[in-house]
Amino acid sequence: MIETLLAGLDELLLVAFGIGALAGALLMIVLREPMRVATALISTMVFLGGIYGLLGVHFIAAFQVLIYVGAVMVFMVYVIMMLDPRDPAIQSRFSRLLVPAVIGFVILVFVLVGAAWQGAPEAPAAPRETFGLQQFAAAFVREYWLHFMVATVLMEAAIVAAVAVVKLHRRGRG
Amino acid sequence: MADAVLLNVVLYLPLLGIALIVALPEGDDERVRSWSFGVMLAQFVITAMLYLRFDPNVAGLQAETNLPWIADWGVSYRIGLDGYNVLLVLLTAFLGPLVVAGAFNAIRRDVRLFYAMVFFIQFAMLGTFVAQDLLLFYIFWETMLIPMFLIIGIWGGERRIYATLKFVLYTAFGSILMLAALIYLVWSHYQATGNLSFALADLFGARLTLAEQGWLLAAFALSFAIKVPMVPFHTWLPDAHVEAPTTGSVILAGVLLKMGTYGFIKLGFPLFPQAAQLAMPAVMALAVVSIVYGACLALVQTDIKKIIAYSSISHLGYVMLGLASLDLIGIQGAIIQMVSHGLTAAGLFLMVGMIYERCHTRELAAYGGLAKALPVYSVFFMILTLAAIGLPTTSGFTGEFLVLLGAFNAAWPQHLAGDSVPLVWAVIAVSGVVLGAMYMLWFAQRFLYGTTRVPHGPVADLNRREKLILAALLVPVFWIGLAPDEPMRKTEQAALHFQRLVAGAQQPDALAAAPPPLAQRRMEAAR
Amino acid sequence: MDRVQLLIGLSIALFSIGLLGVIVRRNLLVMLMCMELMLNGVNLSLVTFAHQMGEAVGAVLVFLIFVVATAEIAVAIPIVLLLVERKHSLDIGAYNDLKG
Amino acid sequence: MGALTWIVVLPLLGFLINGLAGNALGKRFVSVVGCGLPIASFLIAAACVASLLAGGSKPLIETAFTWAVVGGKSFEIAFYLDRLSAVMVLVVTGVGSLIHIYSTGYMHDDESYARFFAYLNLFLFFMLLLVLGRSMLVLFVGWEGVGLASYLLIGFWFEDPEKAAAGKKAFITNRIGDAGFLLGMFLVFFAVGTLDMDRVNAAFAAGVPAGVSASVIGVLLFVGATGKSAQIPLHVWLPDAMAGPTPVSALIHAATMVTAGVYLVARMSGIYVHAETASQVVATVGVLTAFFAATVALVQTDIKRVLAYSTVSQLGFMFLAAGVGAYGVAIFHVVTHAFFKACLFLGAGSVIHAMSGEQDIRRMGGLARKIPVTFATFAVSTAAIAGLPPLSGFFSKDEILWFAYGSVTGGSPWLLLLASATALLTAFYMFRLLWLTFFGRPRMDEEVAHHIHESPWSMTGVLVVLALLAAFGGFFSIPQFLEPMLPLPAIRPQAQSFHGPLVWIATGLGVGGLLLAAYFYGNDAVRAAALRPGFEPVHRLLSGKYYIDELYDAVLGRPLAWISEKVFLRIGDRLLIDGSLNGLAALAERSAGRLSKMQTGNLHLYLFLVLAGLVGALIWSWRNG
Amino acid sequence: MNWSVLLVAMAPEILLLAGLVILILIDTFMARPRGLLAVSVAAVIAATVAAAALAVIGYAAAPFPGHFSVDSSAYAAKAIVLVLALPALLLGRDDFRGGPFYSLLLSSMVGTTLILSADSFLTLFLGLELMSIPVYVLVLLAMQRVEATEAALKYLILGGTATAMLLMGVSLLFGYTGSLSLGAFGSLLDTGNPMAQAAVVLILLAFFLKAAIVPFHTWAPDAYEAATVPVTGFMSTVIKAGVLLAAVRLFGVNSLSGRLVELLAILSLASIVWGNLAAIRQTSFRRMIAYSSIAHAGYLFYAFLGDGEGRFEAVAFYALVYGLMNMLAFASLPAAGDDVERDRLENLKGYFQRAPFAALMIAVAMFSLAGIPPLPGFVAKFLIFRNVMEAGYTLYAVLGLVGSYLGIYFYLRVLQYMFMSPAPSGLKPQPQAALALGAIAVCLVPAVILTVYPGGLLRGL
Repeated sequence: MIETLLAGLDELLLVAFGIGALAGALLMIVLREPMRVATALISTMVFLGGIYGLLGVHFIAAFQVLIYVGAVMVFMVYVIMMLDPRDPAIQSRFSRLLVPAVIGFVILVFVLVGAAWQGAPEAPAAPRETFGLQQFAAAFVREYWLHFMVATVLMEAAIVAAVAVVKLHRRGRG
Repeated sequence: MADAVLLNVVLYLPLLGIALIVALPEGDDERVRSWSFGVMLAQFVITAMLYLRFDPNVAGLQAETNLPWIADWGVSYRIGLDGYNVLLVLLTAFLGPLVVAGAFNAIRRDVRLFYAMVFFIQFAMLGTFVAQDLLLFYIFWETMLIPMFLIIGIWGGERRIYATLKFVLYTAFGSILMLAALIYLVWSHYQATGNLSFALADLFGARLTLAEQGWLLAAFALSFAIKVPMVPFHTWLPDAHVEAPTTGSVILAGVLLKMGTYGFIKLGFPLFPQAAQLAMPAVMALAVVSIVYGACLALVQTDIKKIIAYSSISHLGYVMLGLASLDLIGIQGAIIQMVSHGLTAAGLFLMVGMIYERCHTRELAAYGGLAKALPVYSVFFMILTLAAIGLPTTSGFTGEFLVLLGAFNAAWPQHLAGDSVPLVWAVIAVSGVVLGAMYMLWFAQRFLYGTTRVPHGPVADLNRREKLILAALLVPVFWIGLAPDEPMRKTEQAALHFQRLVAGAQQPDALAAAPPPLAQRRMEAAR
Repeated sequence: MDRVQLLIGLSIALFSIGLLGVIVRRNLLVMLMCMELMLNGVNLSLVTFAHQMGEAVGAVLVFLIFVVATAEIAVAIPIVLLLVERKHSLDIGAYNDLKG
Repeated sequence: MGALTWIVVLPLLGFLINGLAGNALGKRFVSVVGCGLPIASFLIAAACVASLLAGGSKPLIETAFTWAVVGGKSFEIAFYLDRLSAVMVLVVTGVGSLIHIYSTGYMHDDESYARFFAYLNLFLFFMLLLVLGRSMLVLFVGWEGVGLASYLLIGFWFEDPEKAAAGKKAFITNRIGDAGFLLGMFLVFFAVGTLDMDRVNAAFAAGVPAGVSASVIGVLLFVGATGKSAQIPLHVWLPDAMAGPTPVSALIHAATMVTAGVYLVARMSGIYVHAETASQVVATVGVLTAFFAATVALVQTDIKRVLAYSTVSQLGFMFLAAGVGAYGVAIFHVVTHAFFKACLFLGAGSVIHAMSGEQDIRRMGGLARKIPVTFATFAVSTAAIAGLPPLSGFFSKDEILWFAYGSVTGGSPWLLLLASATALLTAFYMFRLLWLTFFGRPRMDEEVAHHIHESPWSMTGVLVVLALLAAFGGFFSIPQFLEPMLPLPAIRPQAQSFHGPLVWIATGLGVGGLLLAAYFYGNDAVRAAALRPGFEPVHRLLSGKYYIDELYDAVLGRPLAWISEKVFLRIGDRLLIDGSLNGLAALAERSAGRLSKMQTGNLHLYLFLVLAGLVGALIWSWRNG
Repeated sequence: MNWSVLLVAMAPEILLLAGLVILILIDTFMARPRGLLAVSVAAVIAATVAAAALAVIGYAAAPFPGHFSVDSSAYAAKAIVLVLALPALLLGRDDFRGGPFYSLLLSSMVGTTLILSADSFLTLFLGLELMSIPVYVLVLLAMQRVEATEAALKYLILGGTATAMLLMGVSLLFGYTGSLSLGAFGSLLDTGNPMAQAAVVLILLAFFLKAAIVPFHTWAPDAYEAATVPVTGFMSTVIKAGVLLAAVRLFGVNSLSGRLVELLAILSLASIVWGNLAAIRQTSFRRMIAYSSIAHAGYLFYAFLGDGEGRFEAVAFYALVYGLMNMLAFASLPAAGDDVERDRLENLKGYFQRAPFAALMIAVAMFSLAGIPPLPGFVAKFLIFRNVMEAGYTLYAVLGLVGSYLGIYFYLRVLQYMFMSPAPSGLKPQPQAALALGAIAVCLVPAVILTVYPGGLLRGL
């Protein structure tokens, strides 16, 4: 009884989070101020994190919140504040391609969703036991440490790149 | 064996020549000229030896080299002499030294590059003639574009850019389709026989449906017809000739145009005999149209080079007529006519170049009475003109006579059988003889006779170098005119081979067993 | 109409919205954020599938996507700064010197 | 190398020597070579003929070399001497040599003396090829070769565009004929498989081969003949050909080359005997040409043109004879005509020489006393051509008239009628020429008159020899000589009795012409002048040569030029072909511009293209699920 | 996990990484960084040699089963991209004084080599990113002109979009098959299932975008023009080759069918025509090359119509030849003058008078790119269309050839400028720098060998 209720609640939350995420995304399109857009994005991300949590992959949820919201978006927000978002140069929010783009967007959603729903294989009777952090970490060191390594190289490259660009700033200034 | 080595030597001497003149110090043009001449001369001597050693009674290849080249696709480096190419190789090697010598005065800019390009095109042309592998042939065939593009484009006249682009784009278009066709041919041959090979010997008699043959022949024929050129694919020729430097015109008229007809006789028709048979009436018609059309246009030109250019179109029409007749005499005549035109047209262009060096104009109206001012020049010019209009005892006569005789010989029985169209064409072609006389004599009269008009005159008559060049050129003209027997022996086997392949092939009800065309397989694959 | 389908639909929607945003928004920073949104959409579907069939690998990919996304932003932001420094505008419409 | 070959080759040597080294060698040497070699070949020819006759007239055959072998069919360069070619070769070398000698005097002061002799020898070489060739191929080589030689000699003084043009006209007109000849030759080759004329005749003697008709061949060959022998409709070149030096006119355009057509027909008689229609065509064309040319000759005022038209007319006679099957007679007339016409031309040359270049007979007159030898010889030849007995012309012409009427193969009264009329006209205009030139009051101006002088012996001597031949040439009865190989046709029964009267008619015609001319042109041609106004239109028509040149120009020349220029060049090449190509090029250019405009540099557009591509691709791939 | 196997199998990557590490160390610890060029060149050469050697001996191993495996063809592919990277390195010094250039280039190379032996989308995705991200920066790094930044941003955003598309596709694929191995992709090619279709299409289009196929080509002209010569060279040769070879690996030996074929053929054809036409009007050399590279991408993807076996051979050979020729042209360009000036086509007028050798080299490159025999470009093109024809798509082959015909004109135009037009006044003859000559040699020697005896390499592939 209570379980079913909880299960129902579970579903309900999922839907709610989904709607929240969607709303946030849509807001991103319509809001003018970059800062507000950023907030919308953050909310979307948080909602997604919530969904991940509901799905039981808690550590992904954690990463979502930590890395995205914690790192990326903070960085973004910082930049936005730094760059004086009220940019006089931007007369209007939208590009001239608004209408065709929206049409294309609608079709795209239609087609992709249609494809995904139609073509989705019968959900296999896979054990719903969701893997937790430790299996994940184990898998990482066992199987995926190549990617781990590459990821570090990539980070390194990114840092080098970013630094190089920043240096260019100095050159530009000085 | 020794011959094979010699043939390779002949083929690669030009590259050696390039290496030599590149090695020479900057600005030492005199040495560049003399060395180039030397190399060309050596090449001619060796080729002559090969020619003499060529055994007219052997049907197949001689002096053959056959090495795997791109083994995975059955492409082999296969070259050799046969009746088809032996005369043309000789012609090419013979014109080489004359071309080089002819340019001594004319070319003053970028001399080293110029002679390098001359060598390069010599290499490509010889390669095209001796190649016995389809892909090898195609590679050499296309390679000719590069040096010609530069020769016309760099040392040409006012509108050289336009002319050279026109030349390259025209020819390249034909070759593109030819490439598609040859891939298809080889692949379907592989499908049918399981033998992946580009060797011509294997591809003769590849089993194709008539439809396939038709398409492939069309593709090949287009590129060859453009090179010949046959009306209506000819408009690049006058521009190219007019704008090209003398050397360019000489190479173009002397050898390059033969590529087209050679392609027809060596590949185009023999590879697709059944289709060729059905196409022959059309070919004949086009050939005769070219004869008349070219002649008529030559009649109304005011630019000396254009007159000769259009006359080339007319003369090569005879070659095609001879081939289309499928009569042994006609085929032999066609081969002889190729060589003959190579000699006379080359000579005429050389002479135009000589007068141009002196008078700096190609306007016919500007000239007159040269016979008085430049007697020696006029004599040579007259002889070449007469050779061009096929006066007996000159090579032109041998070619035209045999071609017409062959065409008529082939046409008359059809006429008796009730189909008089070929006869009509043959008769019109014979009347082309008159047109030829008309424009050439009209030209000679305006040019040599009448009151003397020499722009920038008075000018010196031919110097020793020029006299020697022309004299050398006249030797084969009269040789072929007076005693064509010897050269014709060498080509007879090839002519027979051609006739057997094309005329001998029976129509395709015998081909029922041929594999389904690739087009169908594509449909299935798409389905 | 089970949750998986819903979530996939959602993820596709997010992805498409992101794409739409990149196309229609003029503000550079907003465009960047929209790219992030696309990646989030992808993540959602990956996680969903991974959860559905209990395959860890999907999650691994998600993790890697985090990394890459971060890296891209890390590279993108300085470039944007550089641009703004030259033209004092965040409007992408202002940046069309290269054409033809 | 056999004797026959030598006959042919010697003149060629002359050509080479004089042509290559002539100017260096000096006039004397040139003359020696130029005349010596022809004379030598004349002597050899005479010897050969002698041996021919000694050998029971079994033809001599000499193969020089094989020209080509194609598929077992071999083309050989061989020489062939039988009675027919014997006659021709003697005439050619004989008269040829005489004219060479004459030329040493006539061309003495020309600066390109050596070139002249070189050309003459070249002509002789080709002419001998023509008459001695065994194969039609060799004959054709000679055929075209003489055409070349005449082209070069007509245009000998090429600075004058008129003359150069005349040469060109001659060559091209001949080429038209040659095209026909070629076709005929091809047909023969197809029928018989060889071009050796003796074989061909033999084959046809056995009956016409399958697949061909003798008449077609005959007509085609005759087309060639009309070109070479200036018959209607290809006669137009001969009068203009008078632009050449006079000895050339004598040698090429009177004595030898122009008769090649007749020789061809006679040589191919084996075919013509099977060719009813063709023979009729030959006869008809011949007689018409004869009459037409004679009428034109009536009003010409240029001494050489009168002779030229008379040549055309006489050639017409020859073809008439050949057409009715009397080939021997035709050849007979060839020979006699060679004598008197050569003499006439050379005489005319001598006159022109004396008149320092003047050719218009209206400015002559009274020369008889000033240049007696020339006058005498000229008079004799005139009488000969007019057919006054017992001069050579009388015999040949009489025979022609006789067979034109009597031959079973195509002889008919109207042929006789036209022929006789022509004969009358011939006599008339020839004597008119004689009178205007040699009698009456001198009409030339003073210093010309002052310069008039008899020609050197080298010329007059030749004139005398030729005059003698013209006088007595009729006594070699060529027809009988040729009988064994060219039998004369039988006589229609109803004509049998007519031979006697015809002789008188013929004589009468000649005398009548003489008297008429004397009447009208005697005493300074006052009567002719009086007659003139009445005949004004006719006169204009005749002196306009029936405006045939103008006709050809309007019907053939200008249309050809127009089509080539306007249709082929403007529309065909420039508009259609190049136009479409340039159009395509322009199209490529324009689309290139469009495409690079699409690259606006706007990132939004780029991204939108991505979206569009994505959607498009998805839908596309989804269409078939 | 067997370490020796790992060391041998990943030798190229490891060598590159080693070079990378050394570079970074130098960069960080030396006040005046020196020897960067030497180190990076050494690393690349070592990696090349290693890859080539391993390819020749036909070494094969799977150090990370299901994620990373190597065999001779993989090594051959790596050798090809590494060889192409060499000239770019050599040319780089004048434009990029200092460190980041080399380290970024090397890290990009690591990514490139990775994707060439990826077995799972994880590796592929990481490799692609590692390949691309440094290049975004390389585009603007030289800072020769203002627009470079703009170009970099465009490239980055479109690249990011491509990544997103790829990932979307991958996730759908994951959802359909439950695995992330490349093999899974191959198995999806001919299922009619819409989801699978969508996945395939998304992934394919991502590759199209990276390889600049119409209509996803738009970034290429801008990026190529704005970037300096070495980077343009790198993008147009190494990156393109990497992407294409990775695509070959992705498609494996499965032959395409149905809609996919048409999609591929149509888009490739479109880019052939579009690229060749749009190149006609260009006034900037690099922009022209960009369009030509779009066309060449079209040819390269054409090869995928062919049956699986010939595909790798064709693409590898073509990519190598095309890359060599592009690099040859870039290396022979006039060196002096500011970037914009250098880039103008007009600047090549009368180039033969100023620098005959360089002009001839460019001529060789142009003729080869135009696919005119005897230069290797022809053999490459022949190989591709032969495959298409053999698969039975005669019509497509003919259309493609005709499209390639359109390209001849603008290549000839370059020659016309160099040889047939008078030099603009005020341009002095300038000898090529030693490094440039080195780069030329690196391109020329293999090119000559391929011209004389293409059979050799083809047997190897």
